[in-house]
Amino acid sequence: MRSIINYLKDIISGVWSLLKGMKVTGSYFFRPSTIVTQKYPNNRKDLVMFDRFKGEVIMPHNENNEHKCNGCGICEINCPNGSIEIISKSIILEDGKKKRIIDKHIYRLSMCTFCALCVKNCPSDALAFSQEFEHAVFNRALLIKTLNKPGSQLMKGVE
Amino acid sequence: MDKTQLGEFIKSLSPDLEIKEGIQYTEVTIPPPMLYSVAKQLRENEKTQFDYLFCLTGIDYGEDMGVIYHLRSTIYGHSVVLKTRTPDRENPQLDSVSDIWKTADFHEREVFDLLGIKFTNHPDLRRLFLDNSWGFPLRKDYVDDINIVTK
Amino acid sequence: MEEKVKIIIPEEQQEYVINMGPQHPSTHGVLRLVLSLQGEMVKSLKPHIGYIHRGIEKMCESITYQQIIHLTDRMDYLSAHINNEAVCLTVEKALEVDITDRIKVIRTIMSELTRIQSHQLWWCSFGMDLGGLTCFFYGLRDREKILDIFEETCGSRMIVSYNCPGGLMYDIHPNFQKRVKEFIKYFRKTLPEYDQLLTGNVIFHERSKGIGILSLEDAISYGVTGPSGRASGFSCDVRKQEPYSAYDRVDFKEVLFTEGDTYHRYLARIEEMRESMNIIEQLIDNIPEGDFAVKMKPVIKLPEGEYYQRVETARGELGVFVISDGNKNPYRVKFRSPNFVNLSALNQIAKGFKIADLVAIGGSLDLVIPDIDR
Amino acid sequence: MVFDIAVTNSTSLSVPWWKIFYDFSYLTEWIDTSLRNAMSPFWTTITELLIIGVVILLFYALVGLFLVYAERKVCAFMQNRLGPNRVGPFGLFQTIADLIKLLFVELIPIKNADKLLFNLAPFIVITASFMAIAAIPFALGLHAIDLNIGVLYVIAVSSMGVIGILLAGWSSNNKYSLIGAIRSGAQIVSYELSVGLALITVVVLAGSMQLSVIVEAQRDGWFIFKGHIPAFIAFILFLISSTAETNRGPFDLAEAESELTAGYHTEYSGIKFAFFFLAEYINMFIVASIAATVFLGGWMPFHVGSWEGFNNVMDFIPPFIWYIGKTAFVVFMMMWFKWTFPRLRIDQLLTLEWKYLLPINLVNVLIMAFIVLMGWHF
Repeated sequence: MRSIINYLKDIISGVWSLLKGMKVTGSYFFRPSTIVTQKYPNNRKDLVMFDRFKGEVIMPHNENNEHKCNGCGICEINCPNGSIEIISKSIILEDGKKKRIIDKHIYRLSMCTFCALCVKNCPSDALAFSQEFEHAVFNRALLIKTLNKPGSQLMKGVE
Repeated sequence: MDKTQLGEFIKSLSPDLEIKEGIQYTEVTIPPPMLYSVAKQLRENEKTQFDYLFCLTGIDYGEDMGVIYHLRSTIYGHSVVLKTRTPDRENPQLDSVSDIWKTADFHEREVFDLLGIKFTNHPDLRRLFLDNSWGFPLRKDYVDDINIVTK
Repeated sequence: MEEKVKIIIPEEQQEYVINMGPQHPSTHGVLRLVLSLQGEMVKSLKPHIGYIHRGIEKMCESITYQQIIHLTDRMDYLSAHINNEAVCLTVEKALEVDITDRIKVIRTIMSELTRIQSHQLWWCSFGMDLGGLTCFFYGLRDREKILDIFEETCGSRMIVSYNCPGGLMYDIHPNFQKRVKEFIKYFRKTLPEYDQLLTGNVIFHERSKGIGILSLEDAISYGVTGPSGRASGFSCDVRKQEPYSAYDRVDFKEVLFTEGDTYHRYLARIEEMRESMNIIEQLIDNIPEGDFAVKMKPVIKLPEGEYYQRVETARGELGVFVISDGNKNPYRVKFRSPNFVNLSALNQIAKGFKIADLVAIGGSLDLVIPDIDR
Repeated sequence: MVFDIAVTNSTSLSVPWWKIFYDFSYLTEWIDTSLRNAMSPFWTTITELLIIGVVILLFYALVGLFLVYAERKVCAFMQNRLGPNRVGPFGLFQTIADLIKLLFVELIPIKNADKLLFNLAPFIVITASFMAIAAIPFALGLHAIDLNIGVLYVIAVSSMGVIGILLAGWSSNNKYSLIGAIRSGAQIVSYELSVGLALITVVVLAGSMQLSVIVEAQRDGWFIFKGHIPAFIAFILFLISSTAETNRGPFDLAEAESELTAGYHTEYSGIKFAFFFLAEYINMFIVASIAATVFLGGWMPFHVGSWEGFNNVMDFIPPFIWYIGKTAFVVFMMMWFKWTFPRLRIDQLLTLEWKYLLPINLVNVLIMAFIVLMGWHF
């Protein structure tokens, strides 16, 4: 007799536990307000990333097309993957002195691991992260970027 | 037992062992032929009972090949480091401790795979990560012109 | 004339060998298990690993200590922060740097958040392994809230790279405390749902109780740590044994069971999420003022010697063993990764159970393959 | 609407057009007489068979597409997701897009597969489900074939699908598929018993196996209410065992994607895979309609004893809608099961059948027989 009672008890407690699970899923089914997914490409306009989001490394330029990078190469040394390469050139200043300035700051997005060592260690705060996250391109060569804009100059007062 | 007591105790097991008190652990240097017997003693002795091998590292010292065992006793909570090194680079051989600590099975396979140290009496000594055609990448004289890029 | 020879293999030697993986939904990555079956019963299994072996230990020998951080992120990507913390603690211990209390507390909070999100993802995938697909989405939904906290403070969601030798990369975001408190409040409400959906479910009990028993002796001998080891009664919580960061100033209990089956490995993780929330609640309101990073030299050179640091990741004990010869690059770095060791016990645990049980056991060990391969 | 014009222009249809929604026999008889007027009896039969075939085929495809869509939406809502929302309004045409994709997908030939059986298997599966649909009474007068052993026929035909699954698993020359197929065989052989016994409980109550008679007997009350507790238990048992019989979660061991990747249909691609996929959903529809017909009164409206007004309002809803509503309810229950529970293990599945469902079923049949003998039902 006891075994029959246990048998029935098993069934009832089992069914009860199943019903509890069904309550959870069922309650979400009837509450569409709890949906968390978004219609991503449609909500592109009002999608705001956090301001610290590490999208890609950029070099901010001001309105006079001036940047802060003096080509010291610390970012290149710090980069663990060799995704940064600095090509510098010598110019002759007005007073006849030679000076090495940056020609191209090459950044390979395809190799970047977003460790932020370059941005953090830059002595003149020339680098920053942008909030851009849609990096897909059709040609791999497009992922090699030159960060300083053409014709840009070193900002005054930055050495 | 604290570090000093442990060192003294292990010294009493065999006078050949070289005991050094490190920053964190007592470090015992063992000549390769004694490795297995000392390990077994440390595992089975009532006073030490090192039942948990928490790390097994293979090292290329340049001339020697070495293995470092980190042991811990879950009963007493003390730890010890065993070090052994063999000067034979071509065919380094050490005794396997995989029948004392089962976890050594995988660790020794890893060391064999990456450093080429053979463990005698290991039940299943095959390469773990790499193909048979690879060299032993963690050795300091390993060269790979294609996959290792240095600036 | 060709002679036909009939070879009769005795029944106990007949084996049905199947390859589980490297592409299989429930190996959670590129793990390959070669199973010998008898009927549906697993007679023996051999793990084949190395499909994503990247040679992190070799790479570490040619980069500086700051740069190691971005590699440890990618070992156990679900406890990225804890891995980084281990490397930083090793370096700080070697250099005998005193880090501020603020760093310690923030690191602890972040570690516990990492642990919760890792266990949440484990819960999703464990539910999915057992066929309850809805678990997957509930777990991910809640994990998203932690990832948002990470994204706001660290700039990335999973591979946080938030630690650096000597402290943290940036200070916490002003919203950090508020968001963490909101999350704790939310998750205290949703965790019972997990219980209703899976923990109390009779089918789940049938699938997990008494399945894949790992005895205490085996757990210690194999070195199975983390929640998997603690379910077998192996007291291996590094946070208790060798408290690092701010674990010595918080009050929490080590979740220990003695049964060592799949169900108790599951319970250990669920309970650990609760303990992690307790730890965070104790710390979140009193983050001390101070610097978020100690000034370090631009080129870190560790004094010659050997340094070992153990930390408790979401899956077990991670050991970082650094041998330095005084240069800016380490001479040898060894990562004693918990998953590598836990995997070695899989054959012992799964022997004699069915394929469906193997899936459950593998799920309950919570393997992360990049951590195994390194 | 073409349909409207045809009806209103006809002189032989004696009732207003909206009446056919309440009794489809007006329409079918009108089609029959107009055909008979136009051609010989032989060709009339042929044409009628063709019409029925095309209608069922269309219905089949539509139900399949809709159920796939419904399943995806239901599970999405249970999982806090939006579900398909790109193709068409609310993603309504998503399954059609998927179908078109599946039609154009390459059929990957399998080396060392048993070619004949490999190609035959999906057709067996789909034919089995196709045959079962013929015997289901959709509405008053909308019933392709009214066999006097309707219940038996449906059970027999719908369990033929397992042959296809076994063939698929065997001929694929894939170890996972074979395990899946063998699991499926064991599962369906066992659960067939429970399905049969659960239906027999109602057959005892109704006194007939003819589906139209069973529906007619529920005019004054559905069997689930009429038959006291035994009928309710039988309904629950039928729900469980039919879920198992259609290989749906939590009993989807034959495909068990986390263990066997996809089980018996691992090696199938393109339209052959679509056949398996479609058959699964149609099988779900069939068992749901059997459950609706046998336990929930088929197309009969919901009546409460002496509430005249209420009953009139219920009568106003066409029988077809009633039928669809009840079927949808059962289908929803099955989806709810699938998306809530973890999967069972194969031995537990068989334990559940032989140790729990079957004994309960047997006792249940006895109790039901006793109740019918004593005349205690309503």
